[in-house]
Amino acid sequence: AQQKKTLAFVTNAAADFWTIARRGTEKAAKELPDFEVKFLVPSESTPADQKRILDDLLAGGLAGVAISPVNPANSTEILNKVASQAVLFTTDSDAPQSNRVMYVGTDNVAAGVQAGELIKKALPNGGKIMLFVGTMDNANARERVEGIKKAIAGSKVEVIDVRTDNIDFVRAKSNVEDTLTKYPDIAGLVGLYSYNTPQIYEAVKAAGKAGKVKIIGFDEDQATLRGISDGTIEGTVVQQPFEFGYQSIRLMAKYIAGDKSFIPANKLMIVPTKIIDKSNVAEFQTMMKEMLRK
Amino acid sequence: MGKKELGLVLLILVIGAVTATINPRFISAVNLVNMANLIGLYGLFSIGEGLVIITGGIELSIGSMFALLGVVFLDLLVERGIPWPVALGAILLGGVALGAIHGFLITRMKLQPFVVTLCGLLIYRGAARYYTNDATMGFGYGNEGSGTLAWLTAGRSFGVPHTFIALLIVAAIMAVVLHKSVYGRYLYAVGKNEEAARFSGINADRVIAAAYMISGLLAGLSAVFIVFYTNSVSPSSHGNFYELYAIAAAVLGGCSLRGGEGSILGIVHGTILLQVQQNLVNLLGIPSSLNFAVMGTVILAGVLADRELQKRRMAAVANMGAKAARPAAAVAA
Amino acid sequence: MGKKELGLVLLILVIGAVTATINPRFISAVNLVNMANLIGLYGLFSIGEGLVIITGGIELSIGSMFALLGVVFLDLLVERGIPWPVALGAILLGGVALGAIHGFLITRMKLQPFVVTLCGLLIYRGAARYYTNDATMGFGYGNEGSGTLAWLTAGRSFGVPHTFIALLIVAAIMAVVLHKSVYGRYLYAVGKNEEAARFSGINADRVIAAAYMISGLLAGLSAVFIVFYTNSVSPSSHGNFYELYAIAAAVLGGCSLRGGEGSILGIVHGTILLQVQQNLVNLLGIPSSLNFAVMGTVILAGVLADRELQKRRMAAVANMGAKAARPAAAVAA
Amino acid sequence: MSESLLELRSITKTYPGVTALSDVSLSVARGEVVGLIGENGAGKSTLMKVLGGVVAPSSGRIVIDDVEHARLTVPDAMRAGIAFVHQELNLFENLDVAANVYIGREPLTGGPLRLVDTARMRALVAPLLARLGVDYRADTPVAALSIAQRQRVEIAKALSLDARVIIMDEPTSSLTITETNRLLEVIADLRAHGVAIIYISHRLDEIKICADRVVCLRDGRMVGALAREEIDHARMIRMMIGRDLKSLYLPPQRPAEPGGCDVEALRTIAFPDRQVALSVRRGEILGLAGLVGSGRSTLARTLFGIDPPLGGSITLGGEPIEVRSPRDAIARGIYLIPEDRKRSGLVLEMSITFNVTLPDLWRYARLGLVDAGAEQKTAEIQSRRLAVKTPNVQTPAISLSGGNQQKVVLAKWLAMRPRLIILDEPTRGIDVGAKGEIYALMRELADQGVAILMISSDMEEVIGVSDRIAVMHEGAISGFLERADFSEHNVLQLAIGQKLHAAAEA
Ligand SMILES: Nc1ncnc2c1ncn2[C@@H]1O[C@H](COP(=O)(O)OP(=O)(O)OP(=O)(O)O)[C@@H](O)[C@H]1O
Ligand SMILES: Nc1ncnc2c1ncn2[C@@H]1O[C@H](COP(=O)(O)OP(=O)(O)OP(=O)(O)O)[C@@H](O)[C@H]1O
Ligand SMILES: [Mg+2]
Ligand SMILES: [Mg+2]
Repeated sequence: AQQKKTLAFVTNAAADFWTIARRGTEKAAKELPDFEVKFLVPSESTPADQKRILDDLLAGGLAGVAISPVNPANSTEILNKVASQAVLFTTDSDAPQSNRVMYVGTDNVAAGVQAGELIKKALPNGGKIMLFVGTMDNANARERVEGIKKAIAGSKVEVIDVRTDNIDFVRAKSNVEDTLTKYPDIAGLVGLYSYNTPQIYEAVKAAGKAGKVKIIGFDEDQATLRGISDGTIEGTVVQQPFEFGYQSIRLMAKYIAGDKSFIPANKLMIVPTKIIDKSNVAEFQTMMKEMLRK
Repeated sequence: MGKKELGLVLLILVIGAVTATINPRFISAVNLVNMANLIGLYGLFSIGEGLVIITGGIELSIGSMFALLGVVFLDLLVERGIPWPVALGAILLGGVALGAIHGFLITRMKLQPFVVTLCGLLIYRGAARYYTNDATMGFGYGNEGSGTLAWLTAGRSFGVPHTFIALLIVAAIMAVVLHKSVYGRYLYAVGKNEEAARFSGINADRVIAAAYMISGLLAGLSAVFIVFYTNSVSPSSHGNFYELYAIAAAVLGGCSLRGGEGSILGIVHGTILLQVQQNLVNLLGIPSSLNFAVMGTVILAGVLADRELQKRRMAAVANMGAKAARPAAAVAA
Repeated sequence: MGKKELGLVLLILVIGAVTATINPRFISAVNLVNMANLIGLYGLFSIGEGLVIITGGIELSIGSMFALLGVVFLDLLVERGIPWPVALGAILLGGVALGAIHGFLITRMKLQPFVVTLCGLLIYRGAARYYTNDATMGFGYGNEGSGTLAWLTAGRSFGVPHTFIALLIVAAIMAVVLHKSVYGRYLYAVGKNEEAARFSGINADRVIAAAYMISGLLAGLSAVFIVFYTNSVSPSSHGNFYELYAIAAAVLGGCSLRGGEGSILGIVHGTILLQVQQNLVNLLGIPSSLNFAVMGTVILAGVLADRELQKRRMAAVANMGAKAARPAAAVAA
Repeated sequence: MSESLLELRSITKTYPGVTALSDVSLSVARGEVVGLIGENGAGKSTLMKVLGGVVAPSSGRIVIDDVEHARLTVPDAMRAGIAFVHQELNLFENLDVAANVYIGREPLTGGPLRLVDTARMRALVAPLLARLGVDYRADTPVAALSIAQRQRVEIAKALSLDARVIIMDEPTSSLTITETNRLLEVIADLRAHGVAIIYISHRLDEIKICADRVVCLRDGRMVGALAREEIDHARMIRMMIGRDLKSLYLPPQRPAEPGGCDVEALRTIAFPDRQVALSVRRGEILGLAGLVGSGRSTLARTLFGIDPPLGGSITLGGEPIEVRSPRDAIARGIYLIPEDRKRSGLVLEMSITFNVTLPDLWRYARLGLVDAGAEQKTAEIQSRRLAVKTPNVQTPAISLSGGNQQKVVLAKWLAMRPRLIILDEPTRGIDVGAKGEIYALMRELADQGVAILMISSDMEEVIGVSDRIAVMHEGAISGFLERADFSEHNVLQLAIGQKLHAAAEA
């Protein structure tokens, strides 16, 4: 077993999103019998914890790693250290300044723009909206906000503020409750992290405002999909984490084997985000169940 | 109601009045109901924490218990389709069992409560994360089976959230236990002077272990309430820092970490104060990033004010004493 | 080296040997250097925490201090382009100032250390988040100005990481302070029996406040080292729970939360044990979701083993005492 | 008499609800031993705390070397050459003897580093320990010492100060006669060197031996003074309690009967390979004497189920019993009044009522809920019966004086039905008046058929109160004495492990 080369996939936090990515790495692992594939989740979503994992991986002998850096802009040094000893991919969030071979993942600004379009469609006459997120210090949250603001620029939709909850679900829900209290005329609520949308959904239903307040979300939490089916939620922008996992591992193996032809000029392999709304939600649900089954 | 609780009530009323003046929606029915709901949620486990603090101990693993018991509960109910009364019973028992382990390690193995429950904090969270492979668990599509329980925990009667009603019931029971029963007296005695309690024939070990078990039971109960509030549990973050909220509520409510002091009414009021503070951050439009800072400031101000009050009271008593010693002096002064 | 430290060293060696057998890379130079680096990083602030624990107090705000001091440091250095010696000085001074505030509230306002530093935990983190508007701060491309400092903190000499060298220096100084100096003597005295210390003419307030200030100083120093380790600071998560690691290291190293006990050597060894454990989780391929659980178990096992050792030792002393009392009895027994 | 060294002028001290001192003046001259006496709670310790800088007076002046002070701090007092042996021990268990003696005044080395010169410190302490004749060394950890041994560390501390005035607040309360005599010699020696001593004790013999002058406090006021030639027992007692005291010994109303508590071959953790055999009969007071550290307290703790027995048997009323915890002991009617009342006897912050009913709370409870009225009634009855000096039974125990606290500990058990009561140093720190009341109570209980085991280091008490004396030496009983054979000499002989008849032959 020591002879096998090690490929690793390092996430930025513990989340369901990554469970789907794990399925992708598992699929790739089956196709690559010569490699040992590791899937690593930091105990805490911090650069320090990721750095420790990377150091330990290098110490343990490593052929390639795909990582979602918690803090891309400032992780150049450690990423370059890794890149000097192994194949380095970034996934989910990119670190363009680093010597990574390529990026496999979402364009979060584009995803934000998609959400912004959904908002504009749901609120043709404009109105006030509030955004909800775990923390604002992750790049993906900032980029999504940026995309949304870009899309709604010029329309009558106005972002009041962003409420953070530190990934405390209770707080996430009470933030929504308090927003509904404070702004009775609120027109739309947007959940930026996967769990935010279900909490919005529950709070809006409990307040008896289902349908009156438009909800737009990100990611594919089951409750989000349910909300879309019953019409309470307008739609959600989903990424394809399965592809992150599958493609990263597969392409790293390919790269190690000497094939570099698949790398695009801009070194970005954008896995497109999709809008799920009432029209395609049933189909998507079936697909998700399928994927998460084993 | 002691002087301490009275002070807290006044503080809550003043803050409430100020907030209501700035934003009248603070006292709108819907906001009060929301607050009552959260007060119920947090109050339940804060009472358990308070009991442990009165023994002179501390319970740091409550948040992690929520994660572990939460995922086990969802697993039982949703994945395994076990009837809700059984699942509920299992979780309550689980909470008691964890409390019993803490009690055992503290009283029999003579380990410090801080260390034992710190290990609990780490182990239970790790176990929850391993159990679910770090995936968030939720009701998925199978929430229907637990409709009754969902109503019991997240529903309302006459507009009052059931969490709040549960808190009132639990607080009433625990108030009698703590302030009127033999067990409560023992708890205070052990908290103040464990050795003297032993020399009076009190089985201090059992008294202490029972406090951790009651705290575990209430943590189990809260775990279920919280699951129905959030509808899902993400094992790596669910309940993070909740033990600190509980400790803060208990301390604001007059429990001393040295043991032997505190009351149920105080703990409940401490919880209310903290929840009012959280609510007003949102209602006054204070940035969420400042929430922690405001909370810390409120706690600090609360304990400082309490200290001042206490000093004044002691001075007043001393004055009375001095007067009593000179009965000839004018009483009108 | 006391018996306690010896036991810890043995434990570390045994764990190390087992890990090295399973995965020989454990003792590869690169892995040892990585570990030394982390041991240095965590050891620095654990020593400060240990001092506070010896006074019978506790410092819960270390992690939040890292966030606040970290963002201020980056702001000074990167945004405002202040020369690094000034920025470093400002951060160290800031740490001391925060420690002094804690000391003041604890000794003068007679608040409990747990409460004061819990408020610190909340307030400093809130302040850091507000200060940066929740944005992550980093060196970006402007790291050049601080090249010397980067080398001093994150570099190596003769292959040894400077963090580790810093720990050795600080540990040596603090060992002299704690075990040889008058101040150290007073620290133990105050930690064991504050009232008696006062009766002996020791200015207990000053001794305690100084411990918090030293802890603040070391936290400031660590904050800078950590910034250069991570190259960035996310105010909402940076340093979360680090105080718990520090407390765990100190407790594993023989500090009693009741005060008056502990040694620098013990704290350093406690840190080493924790870091070895973290390292082996990754090296042995234990799922990272279990990391916390393993850590909790190691701490628990450590304190339990320590208790057993202590019991044996006490029994041995009693035996010796009994023998000494009856010199005629056979000594060979 | 030489000019006065220091003077307290019109000192008043009030606590919330209590006037501990009112208008007390006292002056002390060089080389003089002042005996300070008074009932429990008279204000002796408070007065001395004012002088030692521990307590600030509410009004009054302290004059040292003709300088007036409104209050002193501890360092002030130290600088003025005042050393204080506190009534309550103030030692650091985590430090060794030398470090405790020199705490706050460590000899330094290393210049600006301010390092402790441990070697010199130990060398300085060794002769002090030799002077006191103790059986431990300068580097012994204090944690390993018994209460009596610790008390002498405190005295060594005072000696090390080279003080001009040494305050000794009940320095001998846990010492036996040998150690006490040693201390009295040291005091004589200090006086010869011009050191003034203020000596507080409830053991009037000691006062009589050492004091040049006696002053007496009652209820916080100075009520009188005796010159050297006037000092005698009767006068002192009259000054303290305002009346005469009858003899200590009250003869039993009826003869003792068997069926008390019999202990066979009991081995305790203090002396694992020595055996204790002894029996306390119903209706008798058995005094248990012995040197410090002879294992008496451990025996008491073992009988009460605190320390585990290592072997042997205990029989109560003819029935063999096993005592695994204090609960077992209490259920069978074995009660212990412990040696250290503040640590083990009372929950200090709780009221008198709560303390009195704590061991038997279920009796005042219905359905697990406490009947506040019933318990208060019991507490009132008990506190009246024992004449506890307190405004009411809601008063927290911490605000009572030592003697009154001890009465509350007694009240705890007297409200129940005892069969064997073990009193470990029952009158430690208790004034003569209260002592008499406690002895009377013990006799009353004995006459009701209770077996009483009284551990005491106070020779006067052991000989004066007991019906029979057992003497312990290194964890075993070295002999029994009947009333006819009671004498200090005989008790001491047994206590140091010699046989009586051998002594008689010599
Ligand atoms: N901190 C305090 N708070 C309130 N009252 C106190 C305090 N300290 C002492 N007192 C009261 O002051 C009075 C004098 O107490 P003090 O300890 O000086 O008596 P004492 O003569 O030393 O008695 P004993 O012989 O029992 O030691 C007592 O009534 C006591 O209850
Ligand atoms: N748990 C224990 N293990 C070992 N030795 C002990 C233990 N408890 C007490 N000892 C020792 O046994 C000896 C007897 O102590 P004990 O307190 O019973 O004596 P004592 O006659 O009551 O003396 P004192 O007058 O000091 O109270 C002491 O030297 C003490 O240090
Ligand atoms: Mg006294
Ligand atoms: Mg004794």
